[in-house]
Amino acid sequence: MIFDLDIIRELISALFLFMGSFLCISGGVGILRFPDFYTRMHAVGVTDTLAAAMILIGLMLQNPDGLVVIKLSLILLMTLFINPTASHALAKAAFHNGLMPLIEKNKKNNSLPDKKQESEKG
Amino acid sequence: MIMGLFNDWVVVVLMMIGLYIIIAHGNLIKKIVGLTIFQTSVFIFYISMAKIDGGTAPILVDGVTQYSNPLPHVLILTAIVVGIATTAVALALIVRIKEAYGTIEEEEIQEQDSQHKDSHKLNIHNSSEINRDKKEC
Amino acid sequence: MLIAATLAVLVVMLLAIIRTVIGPTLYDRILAVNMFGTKTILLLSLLGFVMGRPEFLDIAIVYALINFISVIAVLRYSDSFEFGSKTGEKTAENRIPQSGERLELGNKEAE
Amino acid sequence: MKRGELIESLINIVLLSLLVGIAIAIVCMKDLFAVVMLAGIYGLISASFFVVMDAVDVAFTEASVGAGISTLLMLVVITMTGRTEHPTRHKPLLAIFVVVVTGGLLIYGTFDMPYLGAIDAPIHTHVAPRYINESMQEVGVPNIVTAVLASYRAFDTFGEVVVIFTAGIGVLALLSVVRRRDEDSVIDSINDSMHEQHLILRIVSKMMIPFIMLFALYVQFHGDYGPGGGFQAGVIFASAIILYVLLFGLSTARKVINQTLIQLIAAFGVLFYGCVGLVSLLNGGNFFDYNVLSSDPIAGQHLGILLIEWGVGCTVASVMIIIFFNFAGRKEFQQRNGNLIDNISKKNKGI
Amino acid sequence: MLVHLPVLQVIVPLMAAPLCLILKRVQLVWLFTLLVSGIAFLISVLLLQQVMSSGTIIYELGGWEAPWGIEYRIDKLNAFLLLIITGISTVVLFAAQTSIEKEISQDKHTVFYVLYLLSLTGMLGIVATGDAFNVFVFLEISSLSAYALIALGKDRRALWAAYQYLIMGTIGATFILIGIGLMYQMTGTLNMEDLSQRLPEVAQTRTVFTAYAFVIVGICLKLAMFPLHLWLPNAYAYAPSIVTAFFAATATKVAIYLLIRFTFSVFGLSFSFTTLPLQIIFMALGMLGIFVASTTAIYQTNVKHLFAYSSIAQIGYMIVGFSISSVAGLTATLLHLFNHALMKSALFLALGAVMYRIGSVQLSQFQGLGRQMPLTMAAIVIGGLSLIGVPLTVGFVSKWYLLMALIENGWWPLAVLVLLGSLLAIVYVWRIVEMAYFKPSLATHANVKEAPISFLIPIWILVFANIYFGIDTRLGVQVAQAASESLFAVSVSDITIIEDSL
Repeated sequence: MIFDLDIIRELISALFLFMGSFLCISGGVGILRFPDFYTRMHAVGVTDTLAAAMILIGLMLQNPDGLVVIKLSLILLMTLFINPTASHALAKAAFHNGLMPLIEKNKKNNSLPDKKQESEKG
Repeated sequence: MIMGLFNDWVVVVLMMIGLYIIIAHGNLIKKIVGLTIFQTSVFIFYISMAKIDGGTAPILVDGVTQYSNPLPHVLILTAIVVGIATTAVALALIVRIKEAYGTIEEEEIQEQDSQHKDSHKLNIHNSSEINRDKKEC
Repeated sequence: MLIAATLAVLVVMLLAIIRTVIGPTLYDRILAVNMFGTKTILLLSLLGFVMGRPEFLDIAIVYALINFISVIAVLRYSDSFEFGSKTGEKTAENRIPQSGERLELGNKEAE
Repeated sequence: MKRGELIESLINIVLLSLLVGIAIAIVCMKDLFAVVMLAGIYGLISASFFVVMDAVDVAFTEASVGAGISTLLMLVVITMTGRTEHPTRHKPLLAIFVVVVTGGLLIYGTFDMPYLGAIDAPIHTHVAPRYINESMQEVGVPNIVTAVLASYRAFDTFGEVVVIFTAGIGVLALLSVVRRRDEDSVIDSINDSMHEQHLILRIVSKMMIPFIMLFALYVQFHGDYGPGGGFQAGVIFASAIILYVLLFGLSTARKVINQTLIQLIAAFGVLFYGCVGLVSLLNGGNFFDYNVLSSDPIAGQHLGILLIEWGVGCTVASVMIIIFFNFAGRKEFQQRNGNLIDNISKKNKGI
Repeated sequence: MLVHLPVLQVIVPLMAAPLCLILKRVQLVWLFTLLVSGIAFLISVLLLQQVMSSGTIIYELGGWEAPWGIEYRIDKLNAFLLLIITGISTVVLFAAQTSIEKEISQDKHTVFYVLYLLSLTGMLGIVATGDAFNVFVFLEISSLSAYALIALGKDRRALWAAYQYLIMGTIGATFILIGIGLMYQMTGTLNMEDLSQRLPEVAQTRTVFTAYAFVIVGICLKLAMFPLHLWLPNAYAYAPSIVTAFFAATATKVAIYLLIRFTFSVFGLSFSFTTLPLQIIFMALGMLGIFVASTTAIYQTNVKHLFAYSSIAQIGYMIVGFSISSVAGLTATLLHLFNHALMKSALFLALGAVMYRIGSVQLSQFQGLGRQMPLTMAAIVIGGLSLIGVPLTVGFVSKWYLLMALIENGWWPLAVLVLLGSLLAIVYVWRIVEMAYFKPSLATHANVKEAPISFLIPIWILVFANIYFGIDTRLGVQVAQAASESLFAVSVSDITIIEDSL
């Protein structure tokens, strides 16, 4: 019975880790491929926290004993607090300082570097 | 052999890059970044040598007999502190140089100095002096 | 699975570094560094498990804190760069990265 | 076991390659802001590398120092000095010559080195075995690094504390500004921007600050059993204060933290560390011989390590605060005297 | 308490530094610093006595025996060095309060003394320790405080000089760190004594060769040996006068000490002078240094610059003596180390007095000062004579020993070159004399008076020391000879060990 529980735990943990890794990579691709700051921010801000949470939960399941789980949940808690705050502050600062999002009408004057980069990547 | 000495070779490459930045670049802050890279390469060298196959971090736990060598770790802890101390003093100097010369490019500073070389007047830069000037203004 | 996750994190770290290098705006770099910090936290947590000594998570906690502080510091001081106003910002942002960009892209390819 | 080692060496190679890549990128970048950001990442990766190499204490320090404090200081400095590097590059030939000679010499030297992880390397057979095998009996601390750092080589650590103290005094000598009372109101207006813009940030940070301080205390006391110790705790504590400064402005922070007091604490930390040595001197032992501090040698060692870690923590925290306050204060001073300094630099350029 | 003297030597100034910060009152801090430096001097006298009578003192810090803990190992060589450093420091401090009043803004006086003490601590620590890594730590203490002290200079070029020194100094220190790391990797120990016993086993490896090269290059950067000297002139010229007087007399001496310690004690004579063509390299660089630096000194318009270049030339003499690698040569180096400390501190203190009175040390400003500041100028002249090596001054003694050592090896041409180098010194000293005594006074200096008494006392103490040790050569020669003989004895025993193992 205990043996079975261990296998199930391992399986769930692996599932969480897999999802976390997938989210990680999608965020990474997003930050590289998206055309302007705000879309990149979107890619990272959304996936980053969730990916971190997934992986950390996966790790907790790996080793469910005292101190390690506490520390992991501490990290999780902090990630949950800090990441959205940082993203929020960053987006706000960027907007406040006049970085315009890339929308059709100001594509011409704002996104020169991005477009060039896109074409170079080709 | 390639695996056995890989770390050492990376250390050498990092050291060369750091040294190159220090010597070839004229920007004072860039030089400090180069210095950091240079010092970090030495840290990596020490830490790599402490590693032992099948060993683990030198914090005693039951059932483990093979630990990495703790002595280089101790030395590098000290060296890191020395590194940050040097960086802090260097950055403070840079701030003052910027105030006194108006630039942080090596060439421009030397140019200014060579122009001033024969002047007998001191180039006073102390903060208290600035304060005094301000009062006079 | 642990190992796969570790490798995934490493790959994402590489992507984040590339974004830091190519910019182009200040905020892209900050974003990439922030993301890099999060990934480092994950990497450290994972490494503990991979290497069989998971009790060293303190380092990951410190990273989380430091990461937060450096993002705030960057935001705090990003106001001080020479593009405080709306108009100035745009020109500064578009001008500065462009000059260095060709080099950096070449560098990325070298990697 | 075999597979684990393979993975370790794979991660090792990847991290080192990343380091080289970042270093090359730093050479090529002209935007100093990007350079500083990359330097921060460089610190983070090297710290991860230290974890792979089993050096958890070093990783801890590198995380808080290399990626945290030094990046922060560089950031403050580039706001004062401008963020682009001029594209002039002089004497690259000399540089390449020096670099190639030193690099070549080192490569030449590597060929007789023991390989990575070799069990029979001299360093694993000569001095270190005693630390690993005997420290539990002789010092009684599970973290061998702490045992070596605080007991076997306590004098080195004393030197380290003095180095950081020297840096604090040096920065004080270079950057300290004589302030007048009436200047505070002007400063407030400069500092306000952060207040109004980022309400959420402020609230979250306010929640974080006590937690960070608590964590610093945990690191301070847990240093005997896990990675950490006085130095790391000091840096973490200082970073909590720095966070406060960043959010609420320097003048508010000055009201909370008395500058003179901080300097006294820095001095006190060094003195305290030294006094532990002097006490053991008076008790008939050698300098830093903790065995004589208590009737039981192990208890004496524990006491000695505890006390000196406190000395280290005090000095490091206050010196970090001194350094940051002086940098930030200098920036503020420049902003106030902005016109004046512009004039000076114009004058210099004109001459 | 006598047992603890080695550690007290370093700890007393070290603990005094933070205490200064607490004392706050500038006058008090100065007196306290003076007192502490005096105590350190007394300790070093006692130590020298002990060492001369009963041999090497070993002090285990923390009670851990040597290769595991750090040990202080005081033999004749470092006892001699400790005496020089603390002695000069104490004498120079007499003038400190007056001098910095004009050169450093009021709010930084306390900080100045703290840094001064830290710098002193660093140097003493380097000299006293028997642990290779501990050398690095204390090297950084002394260097960091040196950077800050130099940057306190009034001229803005002081900042740039300090920055350049910082870069060079840090590269040097990091090179030493790499060298120590390589040595550690091959032997597994950091203790110098232990290293010297374990290095011969691996002496043939390329790694040890590299380690040796890195340590030597690192030390030479700190030493400002000829091709690596570029940081020194500006650093000395723009630092506050007291700082210059202190560093010119001690900082490079400490580096020379390290060079001797590593080549003779750690690596051993046979290794040092056979694996690398060190003798020829050092001989050539030393000679080149003497000539290039002396010639450059002649063309300087700033007197501090002039004497800074002269310092580089004098380092050249020490290097030449060192490269002879005989007892006589090493004795000459050690003697010159002592003597040069005496003359340069006297000269730079006198310059400090000039700086105090007329606010500049440009050569053109020296016109007619011989009449207005007779005592100060007389001190400069006597110091200059000593620099040239005129009989009855200390400079003569060390040059004499150097010539003897060269002749003993049959290197006549080199002896002639050394004499020629001294002729160059006559030229640059003469330029000052001419300016001070044979030109009319400047109108702007009409009411320049003799330097204050707080300057004259230390200057003349040093000048009298210059003359006294030039006539009564026993103390210096005895100690230097004993020290170099003991170093060679150790190295020779090394050779026998190698021969046995072969």
